[in-house]
Amino acid sequence: MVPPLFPSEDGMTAILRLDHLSKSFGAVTVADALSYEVAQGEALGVIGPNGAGKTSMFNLITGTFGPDNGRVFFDGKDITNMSAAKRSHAGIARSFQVPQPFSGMTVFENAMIAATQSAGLHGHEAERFCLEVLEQTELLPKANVLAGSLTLLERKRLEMTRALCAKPKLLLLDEIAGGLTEAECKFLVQTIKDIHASGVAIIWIEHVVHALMAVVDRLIVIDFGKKIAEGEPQKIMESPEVKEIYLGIEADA
Amino acid sequence: MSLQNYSVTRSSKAARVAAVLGALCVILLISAPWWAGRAEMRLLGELFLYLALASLWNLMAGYAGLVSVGQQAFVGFGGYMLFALTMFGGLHPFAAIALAGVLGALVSVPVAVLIFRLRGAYFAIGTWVIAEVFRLGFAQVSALGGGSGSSLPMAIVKSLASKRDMREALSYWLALGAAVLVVTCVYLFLRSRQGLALTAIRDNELAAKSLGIDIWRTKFTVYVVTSALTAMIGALIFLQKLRISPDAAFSVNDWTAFVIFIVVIGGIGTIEGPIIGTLVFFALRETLADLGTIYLIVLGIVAIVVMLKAPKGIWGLIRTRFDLQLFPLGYRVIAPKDDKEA
Amino acid sequence: MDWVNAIVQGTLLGGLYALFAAGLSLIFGVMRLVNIAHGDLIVMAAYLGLTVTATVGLHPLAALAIVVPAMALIGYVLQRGLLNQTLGEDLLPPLLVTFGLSVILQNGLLEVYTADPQKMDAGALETASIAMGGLTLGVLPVLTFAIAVAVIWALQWTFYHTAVGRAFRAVSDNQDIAQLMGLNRRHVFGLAMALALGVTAIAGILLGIRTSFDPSIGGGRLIFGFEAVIIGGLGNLWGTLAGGVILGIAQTVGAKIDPGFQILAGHLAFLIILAIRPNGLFPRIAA
Amino acid sequence: MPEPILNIQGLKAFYGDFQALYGVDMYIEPGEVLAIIGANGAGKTTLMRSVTGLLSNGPGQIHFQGNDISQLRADEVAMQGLAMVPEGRQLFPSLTVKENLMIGAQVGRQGPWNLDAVYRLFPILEERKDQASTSLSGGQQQMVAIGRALMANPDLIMFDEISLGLAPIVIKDIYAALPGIINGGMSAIIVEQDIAQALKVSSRVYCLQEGRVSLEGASDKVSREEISRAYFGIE
Amino acid sequence: ATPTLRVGHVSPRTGPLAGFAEADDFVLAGIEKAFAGGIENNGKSWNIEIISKDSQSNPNRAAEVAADLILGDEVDIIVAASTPDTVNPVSDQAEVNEVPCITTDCPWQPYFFGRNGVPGEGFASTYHFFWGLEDVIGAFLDMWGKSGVAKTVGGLFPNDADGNAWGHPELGLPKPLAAEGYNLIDPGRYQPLSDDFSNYIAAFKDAGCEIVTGNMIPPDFATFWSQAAQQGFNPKVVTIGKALLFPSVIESLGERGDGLSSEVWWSPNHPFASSLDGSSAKDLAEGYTAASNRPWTQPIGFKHALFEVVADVARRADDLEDPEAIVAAIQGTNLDTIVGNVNWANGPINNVTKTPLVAGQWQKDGDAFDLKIVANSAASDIPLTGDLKFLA
Ligand SMILES: Nc1ncnc2c1ncn2[C@@H]1O[C@H](COP(=O)(O)OP(=O)(O)OP(=O)(O)O)[C@@H](O)[C@H]1O
Ligand SMILES: Nc1ncnc2c1ncn2[C@@H]1O[C@H](COP(=O)(O)OP(=O)(O)OP(=O)(O)O)[C@@H](O)[C@H]1O
Ligand SMILES: [Mg+2]
Ligand SMILES: [Mg+2]
Repeated sequence: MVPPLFPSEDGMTAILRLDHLSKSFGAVTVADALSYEVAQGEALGVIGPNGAGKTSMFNLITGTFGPDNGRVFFDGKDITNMSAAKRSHAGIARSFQVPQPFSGMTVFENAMIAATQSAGLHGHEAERFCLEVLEQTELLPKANVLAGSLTLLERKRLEMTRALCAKPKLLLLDEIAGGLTEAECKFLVQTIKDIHASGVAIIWIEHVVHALMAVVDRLIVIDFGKKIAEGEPQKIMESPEVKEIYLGIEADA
Repeated sequence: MSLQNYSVTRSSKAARVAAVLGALCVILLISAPWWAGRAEMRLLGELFLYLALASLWNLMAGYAGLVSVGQQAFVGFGGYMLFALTMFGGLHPFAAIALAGVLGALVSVPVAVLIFRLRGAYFAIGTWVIAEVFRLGFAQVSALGGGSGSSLPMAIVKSLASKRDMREALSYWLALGAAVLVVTCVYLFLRSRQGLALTAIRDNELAAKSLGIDIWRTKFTVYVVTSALTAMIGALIFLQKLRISPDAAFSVNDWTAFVIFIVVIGGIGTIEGPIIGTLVFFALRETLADLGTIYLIVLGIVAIVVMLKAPKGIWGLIRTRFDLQLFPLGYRVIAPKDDKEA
Repeated sequence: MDWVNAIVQGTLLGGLYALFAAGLSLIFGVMRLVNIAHGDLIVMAAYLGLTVTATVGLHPLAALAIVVPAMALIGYVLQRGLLNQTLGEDLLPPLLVTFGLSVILQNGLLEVYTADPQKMDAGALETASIAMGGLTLGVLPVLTFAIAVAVIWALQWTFYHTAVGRAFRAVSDNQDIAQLMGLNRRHVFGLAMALALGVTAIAGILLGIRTSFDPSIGGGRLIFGFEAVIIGGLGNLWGTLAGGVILGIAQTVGAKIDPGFQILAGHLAFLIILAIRPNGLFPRIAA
Repeated sequence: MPEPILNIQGLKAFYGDFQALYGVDMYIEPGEVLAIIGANGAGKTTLMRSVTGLLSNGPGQIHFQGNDISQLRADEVAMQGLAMVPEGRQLFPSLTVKENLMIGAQVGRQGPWNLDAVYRLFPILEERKDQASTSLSGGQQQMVAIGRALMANPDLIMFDEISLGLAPIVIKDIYAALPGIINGGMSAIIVEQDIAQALKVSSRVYCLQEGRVSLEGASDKVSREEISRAYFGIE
Repeated sequence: ATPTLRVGHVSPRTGPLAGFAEADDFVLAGIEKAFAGGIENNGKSWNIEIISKDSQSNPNRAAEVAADLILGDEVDIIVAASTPDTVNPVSDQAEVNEVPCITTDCPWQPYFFGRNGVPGEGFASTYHFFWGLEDVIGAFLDMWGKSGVAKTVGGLFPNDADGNAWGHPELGLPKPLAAEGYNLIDPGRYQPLSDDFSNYIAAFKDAGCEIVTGNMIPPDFATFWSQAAQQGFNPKVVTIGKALLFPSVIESLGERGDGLSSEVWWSPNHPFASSLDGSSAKDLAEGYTAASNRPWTQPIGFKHALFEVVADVARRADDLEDPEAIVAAIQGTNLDTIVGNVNWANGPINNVTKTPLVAGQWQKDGDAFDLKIVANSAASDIPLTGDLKFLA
């Protein structure tokens, strides 16, 4: 048996490993020697103040832009110099914080693009799969609607739908719970739990911490592009450092 | 409500009717040599070639976002290849037209690698420079007449068919065939997986990239295929013109400006647009061409007004009004009857 | 010496190309508008100059006093009346509208002035020369080059040392926020186009003295202008001058190798630079 | 009750097909500091863009000092005395610090704020006045953005995400400067993610949720529960 | 009713070649008057209708309007004049559509070889009359030889049909010039409408050229000529084909027009008369000056002669309904026209026949410029009217 390339601490194989990733835009550092790994099927939560570099970290993982330094490994391969398209084929899918729908196409066609291009499905099989995912994300009634005319909530669902239609091994979710009602939020948490249960690894950036806590196995905190804390969710949230930097509520709350 | 009852369709009633009417139209047009005069056939032949050029330009600009004002490079290249291959290679004109397409594809590869470095409007200018380089380059080839150009020897023209009537019918059918071929190819391409990817790129490059679409390669493919077909159309055009010269072969007005106007007026980014645009363009031309320059001024004004007031062109207006699509590209989910909300 | 001569003559020619390009560079810098009709506007300026010299009997250089403000006014009206409506995310509208404008201008000029080539008569200036270190230089090309340097210096100064220049830069950086500062971007764009066409007027008149023109030559001049802008680096005015000079030298040196290469050599120089430095030689650092 | 300086009624806003605001009602009285809170994407920035004329509005939806400004262009609104410190600072990168400030005076309104006054408020800016604005730290950039808005001598100043992306220490400095900024009777609207901070400096607060006002009240009266309900919409 | 013979006419009325067509209206008016009573053919009277179209000096456009005339207007004969850029595309369309075609105003080599003509085979429907490069070379050498100027010649040939023919190493100027002991400096073919000629000027200066020759369009010559002065190049003799044909061009050069020389295909002093109305060359030229207030130009004679040939063919053809009969009539032409004898039996090559050529110099005569004929050894029936003078 070939030994796993990136054994993580608990012995599971890492699906993703960041190795001292750094990136800056002029004076702004968005990633500062960022290292961590995600195990197969793990759900990792990411929090941090606005502008800390969370979305940028996703951009580095998906290949939207390349790092100045450091490497990214996915599923046993060094993907640092791989194009965004190839990474998608390899099994990384994301939802965008600012939704990026194909506005001139219908919801169903948006889903079809993910299914045919990224997941490589064909014809009838692709169509059926998209219908299934749309049902799961409750967008089926909107299947024939142009994506450009969806409401914010529906756009966020579309983001999720597309990511799922790509049949990913690693799903990156960027603030999908913001602005949801409690009921919607519960439904979302359930959906993500289901996805997680099906064996997909997840990294979830979220400011709605209680939703995050309900799903993730582990939490990391990022500030100024640096990982400043990592560990068991409950513990992390209670650390005074996180309270100050993230919640900004100092000791008074 | 069960998912099994949902179905997905890619056609519509309007489209089926249009397909039947279209087929009838094509059959009628095939028979034109038996009922139309020489002048009409020449006009129709020209119309078909413009339709083909317009559909190709629309694929590039309207779908792949490659706004080129240098397509004359490939029109002229194809024309020159026809002359060179028949005169020096001794090929039959048909073989030369096909080979012109292959060669067009080959030269478009390095061209694409170079000008894909430019974005937006600068890409447009880059393509124009390339066309100028082609023009000046061919002007240096003295075997093809240099700057003065060359006539197609009568022997080659006669090798098509010895009788004039037959030659004229043949070149008419070639033009018709080219138009039908190009429109069909564009349609099938856009319905394919690649076509879906192309439309996605047009809507949102960032999202397309992250969904596994290789943007550079998709655009590159479109560029190469378009160039190849454009070169073949170019060869056909100069088979009709009989004489080629750098200025005529690489004319930006004739092979690009008019084509752009056709697409804009008809409706950019739709398959129907170029067809409507070509009809409107030729209608304008036949009624106003005697006014000479005034006609071109009118054309320019029409294009500007359309661009500002109805950026989706005539077909765009029709489509928003009647929700009509003659060449259905999209998917429609059909909900089960009892499921009213879909 | 021949090569030196070719390079010197090319440099002087480059001055003219830089003038073609300066207006383009300016409006691209301020509003990201690529004006396909620019070449035809140059030709239109030349015709305006011709009309002024013919009707008023002025020397072509004196005609600048009328043509420059006239073109500036045309620029302002054109921008506010038409081009402002095309600006936005989508690149097709400005491209196609200026393309349409180009066709209208070309044929409008054809209608008014016919296709006959014209030339402006600048009298003794056309043939005057000065000897310099074994080379004989035409006064007109030297003057053209000097004007190009002066114009670019003046544009640069306007850009960096005046309120209007500050407004140009602010609007070019961020239209929305500039609006919040009370800058009406439509007006600012109008001013930029006016300035650009003022420069175009100078370019047109110098072109019309140097060589003959007809309504169809705008396209070629547009290409030279664009090449100079791209070679120099987008939005960099001194770079544009350098781009013009490189183009001019490529042409004269190319012509020295074989006269048939004159224009081709310029295009090839452009393509080579594009292959090596896609952002031009001196790009303004991306904001 | 004094006449509100800004009065918003039934404001709707769209990005293409997408509706971002669904009939927002809001007012602010002269000299008042108003806080707007809400989750990401709730529509706070959109609201400000509508008010400043960057988004086009239907008629009669926004009145400023009694005039209907709903359909004015942004530069015309600015002339009326309404200034904004935009989200993410948005300095003009090709202008120096001083030029950025001077551009703010473009509207030509007279008042207490001029270059010297801004330099007095933020002395560091005078030291850096000829530097490229992009070379400043985030906090200094925020100072320039604030100074730039003040240079217009506005009657109402709006801060969008005043502390976004700033280190806590810088945020403290900025808030320390706030009273000095609005002492001369200027009204202010503050959009802030940090709820505690927002409540501390404001007299009234609005919470937006999905393009609608979900809570309105005096800052010292609203409870945590009300806020979190308004924020996330617990039904 | 009287049947109508339709004649299509393609001419560059606008564009850089417009000078060639400036007298079109005058000539056509005269011709229409001559045709007013119709033409007698086989005892039957025919009306002649002339349909004239503008090529805008653009070969592409010339082909288009020729095709329009042939297919749209269904003309029976098509005629064209003025440089290969007009003549060749029109002839090609006529050839493929099997319509009889007569052309002129273009040296026969660019006409014949530029269309890929095969000596011994020629063309089926298209016929041409003018002179050839051998004639222009003879006339130039004749003129230069008498003057005693140094035998170093600068050549200016554009990359167009005329330029390529004139500069052609075998068919053009280089070979005969060398044979006569001239040293030709030929840097290569430039693109028409160039902005810069400094390389030519430098090369000519270095070689010490005293003569400049070539074939140019007027705007290029104007650019060259002012740059030559700017860069201190002052040749003694400048003999340029095409560009210097027209008095308007010479006048636009001001003082610097004085002393330039050119080929002369036709002048009021040519001892020929019209077969249509018997008027002399002088009558025709003066008629134009009277009608237009402009000086005469050389193409007037040829444009007139073109229609003389049409009229002659229309009279003689066995059957005006049959294109082949018209072609046969063209082939059998033997007509003394206002530009000399036109007879395709005497041609240097199939489908071509020649008219005489001399050389002349523009000399200031009081206020106006006059084209003096200064060399005539190939056509001594055309009298000399002056002597070659060197440029200042
Ligand atoms: N392409 C870019 N060029 C320049 N700066 C950038 C770029 N992308 C991001 N930044 C900057 O990097 C910083 C980090 O941005 P990022 O979007 O990663 O933050 P974030 O942690 O996702 O914040 P939020 O919680 O607000 O979404 C910000 O200051 C942003 O302005
Ligand atoms: N230019 C735009 N085009 C399309 N949609 C937009 C645009 N700008 C904002 N939106 C959408 O409008 C909604 C409201 O956005 P807005 O920026 O006003 O929110 P916000 O409350 O300021 O959020 P944040 O806290 O992130 O700044 C969001 O759903 C956003 O995605
Ligand atoms: Mg983010
Ligand atoms: Mg906001």
